[in-house]
Amino acid sequence: MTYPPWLDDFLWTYQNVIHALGINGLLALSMYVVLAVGQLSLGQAAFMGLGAYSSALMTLKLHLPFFVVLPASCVVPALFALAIGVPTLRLSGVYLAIATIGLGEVLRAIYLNLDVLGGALGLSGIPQRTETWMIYLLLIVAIAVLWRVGHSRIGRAMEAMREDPNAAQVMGVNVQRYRLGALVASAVLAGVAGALGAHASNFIGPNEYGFEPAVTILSYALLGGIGTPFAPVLGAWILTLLPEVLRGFSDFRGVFNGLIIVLAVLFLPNGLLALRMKRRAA
Amino acid sequence: MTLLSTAGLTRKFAGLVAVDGVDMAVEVGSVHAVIGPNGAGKTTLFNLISGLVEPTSGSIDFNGNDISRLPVHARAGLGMARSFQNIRIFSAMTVLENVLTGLHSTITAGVGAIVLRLPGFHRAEKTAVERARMALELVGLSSKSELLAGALPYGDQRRLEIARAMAAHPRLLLLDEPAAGMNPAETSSLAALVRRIRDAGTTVLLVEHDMGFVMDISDAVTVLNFGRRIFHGPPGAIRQEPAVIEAYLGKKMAARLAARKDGQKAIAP
Amino acid sequence: MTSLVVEGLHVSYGATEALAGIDIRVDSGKTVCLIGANGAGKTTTMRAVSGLLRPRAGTIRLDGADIFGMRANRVAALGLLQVPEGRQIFAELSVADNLALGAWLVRDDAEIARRRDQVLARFPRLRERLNQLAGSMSGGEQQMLALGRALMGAPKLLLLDEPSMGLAPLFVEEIFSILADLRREGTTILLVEQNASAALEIADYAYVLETGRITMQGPASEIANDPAVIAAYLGG
Amino acid sequence: MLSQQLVNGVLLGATYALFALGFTLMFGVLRVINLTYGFYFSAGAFIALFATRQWGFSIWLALPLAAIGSGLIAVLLDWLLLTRLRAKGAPELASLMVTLGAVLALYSAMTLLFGPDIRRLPPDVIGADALVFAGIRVTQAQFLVVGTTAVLVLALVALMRGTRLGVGIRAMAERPDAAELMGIDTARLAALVSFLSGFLAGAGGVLIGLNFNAIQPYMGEQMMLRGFVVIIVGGLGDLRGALIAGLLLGVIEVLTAGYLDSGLKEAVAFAILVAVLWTRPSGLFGQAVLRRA
Amino acid sequence: PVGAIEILSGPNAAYGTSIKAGLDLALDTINKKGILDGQKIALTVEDSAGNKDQAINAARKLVGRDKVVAVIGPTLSNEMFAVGPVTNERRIPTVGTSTTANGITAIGDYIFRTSLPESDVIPVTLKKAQARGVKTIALMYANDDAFSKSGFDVMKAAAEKSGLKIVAIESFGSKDTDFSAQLTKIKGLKPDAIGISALVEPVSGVLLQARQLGFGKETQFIGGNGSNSPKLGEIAGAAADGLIVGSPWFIAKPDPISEKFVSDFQAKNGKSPDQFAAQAFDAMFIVAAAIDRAGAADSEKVRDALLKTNYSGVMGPFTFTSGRDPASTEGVVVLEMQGGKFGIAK
Ligand SMILES: Nc1ncnc2c1ncn2[C@@H]1O[C@H](COP(=O)(O)OP(=O)(O)OP(=O)(O)O)[C@@H](O)[C@H]1O
Ligand SMILES: Nc1ncnc2c1ncn2[C@@H]1O[C@H](COP(=O)(O)OP(=O)(O)OP(=O)(O)O)[C@@H](O)[C@H]1O
Ligand SMILES: [Mg+2]
Ligand SMILES: [Mg+2]
Repeated sequence: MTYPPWLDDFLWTYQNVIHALGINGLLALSMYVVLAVGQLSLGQAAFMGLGAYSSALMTLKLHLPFFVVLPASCVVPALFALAIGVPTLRLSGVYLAIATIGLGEVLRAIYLNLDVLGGALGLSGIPQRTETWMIYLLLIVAIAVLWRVGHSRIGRAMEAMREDPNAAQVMGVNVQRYRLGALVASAVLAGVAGALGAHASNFIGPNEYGFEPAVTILSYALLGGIGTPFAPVLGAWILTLLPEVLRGFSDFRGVFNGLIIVLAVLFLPNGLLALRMKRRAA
Repeated sequence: MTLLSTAGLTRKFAGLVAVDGVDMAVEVGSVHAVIGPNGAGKTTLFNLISGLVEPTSGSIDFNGNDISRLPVHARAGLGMARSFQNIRIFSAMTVLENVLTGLHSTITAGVGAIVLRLPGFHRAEKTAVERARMALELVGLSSKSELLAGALPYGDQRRLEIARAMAAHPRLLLLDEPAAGMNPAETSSLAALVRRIRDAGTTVLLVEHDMGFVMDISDAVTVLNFGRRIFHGPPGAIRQEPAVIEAYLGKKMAARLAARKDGQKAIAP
Repeated sequence: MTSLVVEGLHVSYGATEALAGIDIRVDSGKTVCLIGANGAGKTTTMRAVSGLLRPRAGTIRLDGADIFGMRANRVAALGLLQVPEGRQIFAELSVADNLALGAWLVRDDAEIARRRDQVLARFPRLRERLNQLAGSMSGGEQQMLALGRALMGAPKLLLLDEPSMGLAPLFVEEIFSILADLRREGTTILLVEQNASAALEIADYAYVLETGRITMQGPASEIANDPAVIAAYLGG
Repeated sequence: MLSQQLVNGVLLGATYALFALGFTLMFGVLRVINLTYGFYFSAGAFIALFATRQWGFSIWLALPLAAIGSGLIAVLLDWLLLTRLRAKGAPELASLMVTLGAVLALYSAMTLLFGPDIRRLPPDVIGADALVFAGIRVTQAQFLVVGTTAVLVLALVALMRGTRLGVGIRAMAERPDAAELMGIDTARLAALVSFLSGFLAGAGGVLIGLNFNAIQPYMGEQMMLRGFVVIIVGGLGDLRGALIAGLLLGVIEVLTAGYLDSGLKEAVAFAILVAVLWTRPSGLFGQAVLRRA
Repeated sequence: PVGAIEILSGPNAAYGTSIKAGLDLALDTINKKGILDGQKIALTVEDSAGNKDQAINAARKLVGRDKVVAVIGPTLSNEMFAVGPVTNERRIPTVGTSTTANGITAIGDYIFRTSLPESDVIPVTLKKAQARGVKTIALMYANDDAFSKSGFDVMKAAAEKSGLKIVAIESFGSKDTDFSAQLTKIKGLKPDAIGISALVEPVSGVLLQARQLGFGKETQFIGGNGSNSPKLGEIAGAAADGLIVGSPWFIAKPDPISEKFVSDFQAKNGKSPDQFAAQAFDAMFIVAAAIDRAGAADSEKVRDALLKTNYSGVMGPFTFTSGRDPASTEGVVVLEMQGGKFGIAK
């Protein structure tokens, strides 16, 4: 493809930002899926890490082509979600959040201690295989699927169990299964996002998937809102762009960034896009 | 024919026996009332039947299956629905959506059909919406179907609970104090509704303290006291039953029940 | 001795107007009853008076003092206590703690103990369950607790939102005899009840509320015999 | 060596517990995931740093000053950030988000003001020598941490369980509206809890800063992960739970590092804590929230 | 124009801030007389906040929008692994001043560094320790950052090579404040020396706690590159006394260029420079000189000029190897902490 030089330059300069917007959008959706069933997970970063590491290894060690690696990248996180999902289904709210953080930290320790995974040095030299269109195609598909699921009995069941799981069960909602399903779906989304991220930037390290990124991913969904799948994506975009837009403030960047978030939440506590879906088709 | 029966059903809470060896049989097509003093174990009995509380011992048979260990949602799948004494509607959802949630197990579209918007999906949703609207119509909430449920006044929230539970035409409908918070006029229209539900083929098991209401609509009455069954029989018989008068009705109420003309609120002292 | 005067009270929830300017007087020592269908605005009236809701316009005076827009805790400190609709007991606290909270504004320990004994004598079930978590009590038991909790504060003016709801017939009798006692002791009462005939029997005066407006008022005995009221609210 | 390691574990655990006390009070009682807590911790340490370095105060004066200062900061921030949300009846997680933004701004501002470097309290504010009992070494700062933690736990338990005030606080946490109806001034009570929690954080910041000789704007942030784990495993709002979970975490970390592999200390500690949650889904002392049908 | 990417905000801002101060000081001097016939260098310093994505964004902005001819930084080795391929792709010479991990310059032909890799420094330090009679050693390192981990790898290899007996290897997190378990364990093994590879904060913590746990003068503490900072003395005080560390530079270096640097730095910033500032100071000069020699602000020419660097600065004489690492290890001296300050170890 040929672009005029100014566009080419622009795209090159902002390539990483453009990638990050899409990838973080996917992460925000992965958080959304969990929040939508009334659970609070801080394991999204860990799922992303599993996707990133497993896909990077497939590329670096097995030399698999990317069209195999990308779909395969969600396998490990999904299996992991299943494995932890079954026992942690008993937990809810902050208790689940802590359990998932704990598991994330355990994974981090594994990355740090296993030599194949590069330890603290991480994995570098990952070839750039991610194309912008892949990210955005997946993002659009994910939004569309979640939108449609939201407008169905599943969406209603999810909202109902978010408010009152016991009452939802009495309505015939298999709460356990939905919770598990949501966790696995979120792991798939996060895993794919991790693989895309790993193949967009040459390098991954264990600290990219710890506690702080987990909180950041949560904040995408909280800032945007969880009424519709667009809301968390919007939240992700704003939180990704803010630090870049504020570069000009140099030393005061962090202060402004924080203040903007504070004001946004104070004025729109239900998220920037607080609209809720009408959960009724036609 | 019995639809639901319990045998030796018992539930203890830290030293307190809330339900104590209750044997009960609910006939298909009947309206069966459970009454008893506050704290007698009526709601706990409902919780046991719907699965929100596990029995300490005893068994529950529903339509020929032992359901005592079945998960809550599976019981709903078998055709059981209930309302709650302490209202538990989904207050952030609209009235219509609340009722649609009650229809959850009757909508069969799977994830594939939902995502691909296959015809089956549209059909299922359409029927569900129709049924939901019908249920709302019956309880008189049609005009409020798009309001957020949390904004409804108390009495309407109760009606919504009932609509949500009956929308799926369950085999068995459990109503926990459906008339609480309704005035006598509203109560009698509720009685008419319950009769209609029964006539449409749903068996109704209900708890209620409004004795006029109970006498009006029930085919059989079970009285609990301290978790134990102290009476079972036709409603007309309770006003003569000394144990029931002593524990629950009081002499005045018993006299009033004996003297009442039908349809009159019987509760005033 | 306490009186309540409400004039021109308007309350809206967003765009919907729940109360369209109502006037209510509760004279000192009297029991006044408010009846109306579901959604008429009875609870809204109660919440606006006790300070849980901020009305849009109107005046609310307690013993002549303006309490419009005052926060609920300050209204309570003036002796106006409310038994809220739906019980609103503190589910995660014990029965004993719930009762203690009812006497939050009372400083004198002996006085608290005396009132507690009174309440427990009225509701022996509560005495049996002092250490049980309130949320695990049955619906009727919670209703008793809600009323007991309000009595702990020795209100001068008591707002009751459907106090007999969910109570067994024997207890309904008990509740109404308590209200009669309170009236005799001089407590001013504003009562909302679906069990209107019983309420009208003990009340001095009554208002009928329909979709946010007072449509009828008069001495309770007159209202009780009004054919329209009988048809609509008493089940005749 | 085992005995020294056990003591090490208890000492480390005491710092976790000390950090967690105010946090569990705020989180468990006010039901707000308030991330500014870590900032109060840092703020306390910096106030003490200034009091001792610039004004030459003794630690016995600097400590209460820092605690009160942090308490006041907590009240101010609570008022600025959370009262509005509470009044609007905003969802619980909105408070998490608003405090997330706030800490970002606050830490950045603090770094701008004081610089990012690690500092320490003047070495002479407290004796540096370790006390030796039967070969086990404990420093005076460590004694201070353990002693303070013990005293605070006792005092707080007494306050929350035994007094009207404690009952009022718990009532407010559950149903602010009904609490107002009882005559409880919920705004004032919330401010009081904020103050207490900030007070505890500030004191913790000073003592832990003293103990580890490391005061730095982000020191609170770095305790947050452990703090979360401790209060949740202990059971939200449960002070005994926070103490026990803190000690447990400290001892497990130290024993793993001492006898297994120091690289695995977090992994083992977290795995065990997750296992605790599996067996007790509401934490060691937490009770499931009651909601009857 | 020249760009720099450093950590200026967030928990690791201490390093970036120090580097930026070094760069700014150098720039003052350079721009006083200018390069390429009196032109001034415009230095744009971007913040990475220690975050990979932000570091990449910063690099892309510097290269794509600001059209810089060279990039200095980023601060952490981890960041360089992400940023290096980006700048390398656009053939922009990138000079790390603090990235000591292995494999940095292997990222690509345009990646340089002026910091001596640990592998050049640590053997010198260990030799000194052996001369003092050290035979057994325990190693401690922060296992969660690339700098410390790769320093440890080098230390371990060097110790094995020089015949020291490694009695224990213990790790910790770079944000940890408690090291008592590891130290207690090591104490039981009674090694002659303890080698620590970590940033200065945890090293200070280790030393302070070691003293509390009763380690005395008989144990020789050996630091890696991270320990080489005046902050060690400020934080750990007397507890750090006796620690030795190899360094291409130290604050009391008896050399006129260095002394002037130290006093200028103190005058401008009100505090003493650390090695990060010193390395950055030199790197700025090296880059400026390369641009000057290249004769034009052209990144290809600048790269070639960089390779031919022959410069004498604060750190001493400096040239690049063909692998774009510093060539000379001559300047390495072993320092010892005494009374909170580094001096030449005797
Ligand atoms: N989870 C629990 N823990 C302890 N006690 C409980 C629990 N659930 C119910 N109880 C007790 O069991 C008894 C029966 O309660 P239940 O709610 O079944 O009564 P009920 O018959 O429905 O009364 P009401 O008419 O007042 O609603 C009550 O005394 C109640 O306090
Ligand atoms: N939170 C709310 N948001 C929006 N509308 C509300 C809200 N609460 C009440 N309303 C509306 O205000 C009107 C009056 O409600 P209110 O609860 O006062 O009725 P009520 O007379 O107490 O009824 P009930 O007898 O059922 O308790 C109703 O139309 C109701 O829908
Ligand atoms: Mg009940
Ligand atoms: Mg009402």
